[in-house]
Amino acid sequence: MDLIISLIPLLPLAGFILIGVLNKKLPKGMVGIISNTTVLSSFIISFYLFLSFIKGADSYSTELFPWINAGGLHLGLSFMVDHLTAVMLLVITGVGFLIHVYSIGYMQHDEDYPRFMSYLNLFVFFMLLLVMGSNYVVMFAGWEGVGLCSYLLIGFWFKNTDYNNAGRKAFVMNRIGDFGFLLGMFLIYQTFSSLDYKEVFEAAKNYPKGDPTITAITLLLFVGAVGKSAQIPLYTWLPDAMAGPTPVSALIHAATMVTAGVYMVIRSNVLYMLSPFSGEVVAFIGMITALMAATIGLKQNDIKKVLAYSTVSQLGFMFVALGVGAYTTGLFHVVTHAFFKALLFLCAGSVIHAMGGEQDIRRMGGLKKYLPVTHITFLMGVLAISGIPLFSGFFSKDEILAATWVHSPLMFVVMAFTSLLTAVYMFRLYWLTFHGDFRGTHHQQEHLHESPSVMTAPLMVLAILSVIGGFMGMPHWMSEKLGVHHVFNEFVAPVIYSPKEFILSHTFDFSLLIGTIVALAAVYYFTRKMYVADKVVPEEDSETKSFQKVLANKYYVDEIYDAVIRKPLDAISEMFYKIFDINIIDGIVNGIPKVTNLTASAARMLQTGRLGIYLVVMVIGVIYLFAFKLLL
Amino acid sequence: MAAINIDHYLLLSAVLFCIGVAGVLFRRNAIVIFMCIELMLNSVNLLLTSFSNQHNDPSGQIFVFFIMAVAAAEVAVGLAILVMIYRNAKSVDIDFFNKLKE
Amino acid sequence: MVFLSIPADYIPIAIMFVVAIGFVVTTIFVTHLLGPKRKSEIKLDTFECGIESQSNARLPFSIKYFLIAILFVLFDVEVIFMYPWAVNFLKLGLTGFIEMLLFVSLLMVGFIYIIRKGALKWE
Amino acid sequence: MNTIVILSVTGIAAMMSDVFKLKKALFGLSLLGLLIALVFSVYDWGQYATYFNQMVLTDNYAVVFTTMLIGITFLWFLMSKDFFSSHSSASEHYALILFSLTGGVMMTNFSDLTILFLGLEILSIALYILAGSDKGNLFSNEASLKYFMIGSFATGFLLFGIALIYGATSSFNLQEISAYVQQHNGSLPMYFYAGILMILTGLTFKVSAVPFHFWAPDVYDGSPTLVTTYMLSVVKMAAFAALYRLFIYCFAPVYEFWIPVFAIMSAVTMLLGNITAVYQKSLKRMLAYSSIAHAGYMLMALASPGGTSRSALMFYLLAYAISTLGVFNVLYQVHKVTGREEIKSVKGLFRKNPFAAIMLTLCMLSMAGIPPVAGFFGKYYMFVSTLNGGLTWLVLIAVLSSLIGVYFYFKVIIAAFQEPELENTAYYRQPSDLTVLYICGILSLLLGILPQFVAGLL
Repeated sequence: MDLIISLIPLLPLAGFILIGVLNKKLPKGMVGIISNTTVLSSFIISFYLFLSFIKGADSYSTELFPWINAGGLHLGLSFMVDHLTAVMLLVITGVGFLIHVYSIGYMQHDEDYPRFMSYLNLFVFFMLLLVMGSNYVVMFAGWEGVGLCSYLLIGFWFKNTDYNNAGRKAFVMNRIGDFGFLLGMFLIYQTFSSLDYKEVFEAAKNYPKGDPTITAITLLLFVGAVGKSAQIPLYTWLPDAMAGPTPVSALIHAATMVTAGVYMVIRSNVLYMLSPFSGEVVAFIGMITALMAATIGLKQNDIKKVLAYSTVSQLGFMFVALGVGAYTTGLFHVVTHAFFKALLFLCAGSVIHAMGGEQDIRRMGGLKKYLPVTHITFLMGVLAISGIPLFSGFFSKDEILAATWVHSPLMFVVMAFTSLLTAVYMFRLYWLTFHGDFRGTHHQQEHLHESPSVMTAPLMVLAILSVIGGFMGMPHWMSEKLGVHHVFNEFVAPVIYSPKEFILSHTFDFSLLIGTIVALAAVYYFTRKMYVADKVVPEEDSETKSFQKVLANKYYVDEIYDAVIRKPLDAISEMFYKIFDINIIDGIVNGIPKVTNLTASAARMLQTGRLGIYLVVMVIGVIYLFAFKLLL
Repeated sequence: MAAINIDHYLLLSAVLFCIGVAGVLFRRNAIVIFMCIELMLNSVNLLLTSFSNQHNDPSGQIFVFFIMAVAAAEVAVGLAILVMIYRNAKSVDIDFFNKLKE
Repeated sequence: MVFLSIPADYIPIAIMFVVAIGFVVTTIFVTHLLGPKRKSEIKLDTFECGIESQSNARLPFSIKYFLIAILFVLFDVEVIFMYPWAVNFLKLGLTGFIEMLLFVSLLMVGFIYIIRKGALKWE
Repeated sequence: MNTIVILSVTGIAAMMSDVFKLKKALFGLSLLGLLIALVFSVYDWGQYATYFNQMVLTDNYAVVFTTMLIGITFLWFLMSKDFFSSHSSASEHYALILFSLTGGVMMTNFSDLTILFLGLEILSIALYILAGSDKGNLFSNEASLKYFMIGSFATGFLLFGIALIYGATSSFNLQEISAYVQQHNGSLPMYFYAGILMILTGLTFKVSAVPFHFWAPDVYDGSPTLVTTYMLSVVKMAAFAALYRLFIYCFAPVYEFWIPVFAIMSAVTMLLGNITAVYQKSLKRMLAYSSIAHAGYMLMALASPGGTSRSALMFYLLAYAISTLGVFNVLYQVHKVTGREEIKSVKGLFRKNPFAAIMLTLCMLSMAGIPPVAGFFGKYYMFVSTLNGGLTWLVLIAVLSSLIGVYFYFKVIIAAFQEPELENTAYYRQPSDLTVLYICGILSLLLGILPQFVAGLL
């Protein structure tokens, strides 16, 4: 049994090698079969493990071989599966598999189809390595691996230089994060003289709460998480990462890469528990990110960009949960988010597919009748992410809000507002894309078609999951009524060190529920009114006047809505996007190489190519050497 | 007259060595530089012989033989390189050669 | 070990210097004294003969000289390794002899290489 | 010792093969000689023997490094078959390479300063010639002149240092010296320490550590590509083996004296090397600078001697040499076809030969030190042993500078995956031209997956 778990990552790896080596010699069908079966079989194994956990298994671990043996540090390339890992495995392999299936349809006609599938497999492999490692070094290997893969996949269409740059940007940003992670690792090693989870956490439990070393470690690790999970200030690579093919975006955003940071924090929850300060930092960064990304999402007109910013925002939610200590809740949101975000991206993909590569929602509209399946499934996704009661998103978000309320009401207000914004921009996206009348070219209109079943099937599966997925973690009042417990929390509880309880008065829960329903209803009504009834189309970047046209036939309420909510939000959104996002962050990122270049040109001044100078400098060096020793 | 002990030899060879170094630094003609390097080596030879005399231990002088042999080999190679360069560049001024830089 | 220096140690050197200088000086003087003095027109004329010099005395000489010089240096220097061997010839005995033979044969190989490469051919 | 003899005999045979009109046999003969030498050196494993009245010492340290040197040279030969056979004086070049290898082996086996000196000179003098082996090319001439001048200059320092050490301890033998130092520690004359510094100068020049690195970029850039490859892989390895052996076996008792020197040197070296490499357009020159940076990382082993630094150094050198061979194999083929050596001239490699591109990526990742490739563990071991040495600040600098490194190593990877600029680029005439690249890529990966098997040796 313990050995079987090593199959989970190795199968996709085998798939990668097979496809990667044979590359174009394989028939396309074969490629699809190999890549899919490998992931599917690791999903089956993971599911089997999952069942055994439900039956009450504790944890499996296996060591393939001793890996590192240096300075009293003994680490093996060893895997470990506990409850936390089991959940992640299901998400990665499950959603990953669906995305693989989808990719068959989506990438079929790309000349580099085999390369793409092999990369996908590799990506899955590294992600599995990341979550299955039983020590930080293995995790780091996977960590770097997904970074590399994302770079390869974002820059997949390497003919386009912008894509390459986007890929490089992603990589550089991740490296900045990895730097923190690496330092954190070294600090852990120096403190606990081990990097193995078990040993580290056991040793950590003897430390006092708020121990400065632990705080330093957790903060450094969090820097890594910020890079990988696209939080402020290292998040801009994620929207740029839209350059890659849509399935990749789905994979990066839903199943694999960005959840790595969240996973890492949950994995190290023992350490974070010990350092309340780091917790505060995590929560704060998460909150700011969630709010800012949501506001930016309001103004994006690229279907994928909107989803990208919503991902950033949702990740912010997760980190808020982790920050306030609701680790299981955070993980819960990871799972539900994986469902509906994958769904949304794949739907977007099928829309783009139908529109012949068009991504601007201002050119879409009224796709409802052309893409019935996509429409329905997309709607499910929207409902789920906006937290409509009884849809999966509702449960996880509800929990997060509850947790924040317990932690600090102020934070609760911000997060509640943010989740409202989520609903706003998601509905805006939905209406603009699927309702109203078609705004694209005739040429596009003629070619509109529903995607093949190989693409729609995964959509349906994901749609169902996004609808019912939430019931594994029902809020207290509901579970009491039905006599079912919070299955999810109970399942994950073993890996959490002294889990906190976030039980609220039922009245609060209900009021929250009612509030949600009312607010969402309002959002639904206004957005619908605006984008469908009044056919408001976001103004072209060039023309500014059209905004007044919008105001022309408005009800009184609409004007209030405009004045009070929409205009300020637009302003903020604009500001964040224009100033913060573009100038500052990108400035910093592009600045780093510039600085290095300058230093380099300074350094090479010495390299005059004149032998005489070299000899002189050499002797000066010797003199300095002697002087240095004499002075000491 | 004062006793001449090992320190004098040490000083002498050190001075010789420094003269060699100075020559290497301040001359531009490759052949002259080369001679200065030989001077450095010879100062080392002097030092070794005096030390071996001090220690009553012949190995120092044997080492000198090795240095001489190696120096001869270096001379051969060095002159060969210089001839090759003179053929191509018609110059043995070391500052003439600064094509490789940055 | 300290090198004591008593003036007496330097007496031989001093004497040598004296002798050398004395010899030079005396020879110069003596020639002047002994030589007969006859003065005549022809003798006092500036003496001219030979052909006008053609060009700069620094002719680029053949690379062959240079090559041979280098080779000479190499083989010449190798001989120094024979001194310590010669000094303890008896003490080193047969093994020493064989080792030296090995050494020389290696030099020999180098020599054969040179000849076969035609480094010593003059044309 | 057998290894040394066999190698030199092979060298002489290679040299004579031309005059006896056996040029055909040259290549096979050299490979055969290398293989035999390899066998003998491995055969010495686990023994502790001294030869030439305690002048040569064969222990596991020596065996491991000797084997690595010969193995790398073997790969190098495979990679540079056509280069020398096309050349008029092929046999001389083979002979010189073999001689310099002999010198390198002596530098790993020495237990007497005489042998160190002789090995260093045998290694260097052969290389002075090889650097200029492209006679007509002014760059090659310049490289050889610079290398020769600075090399012999540094030799002067080394010798003066040796003389001073001899004067202080009245011996050239490592064991005797260290014993003497142990005894009279504290009462040693001033010029003993001066001697250490002089020797340090002479040897750190060879490993191109700042501030004695200036020759390196020019020489590496100017020399024929394959000679550069040899210098970067084999020569660096030998030099470091000698440096480490000398200071750990001989000057260990006074380590407080020289550790700070190495620590500072290593920090400056890695920073300067990496930063300057960013600027370079030419792939060859970029690699030259990166080699300086790597020398900085390797110097960490001397900054934190003892413990696991030995195996760390060994592993790092191996990983570095392998990836270097791989990258230079590509560079050499590209140069042969396009005549250019810029980073952008590897563009389209993926189009032409995806497998090669992936292997190149592996080698580059190994250089950049990204898991799961060998280079990562080289750095990792190095960092851990340095941490145990208590030099946290040095590790911090190292991690930072390796971040800079990633930036320019990825320039190459990106180029390899981009579209070719010139359409006629055929980056390899026959597939066998990139064999070494494949071997190196796979080796780096294997070392990355199973580092323990190699790192456990020392």
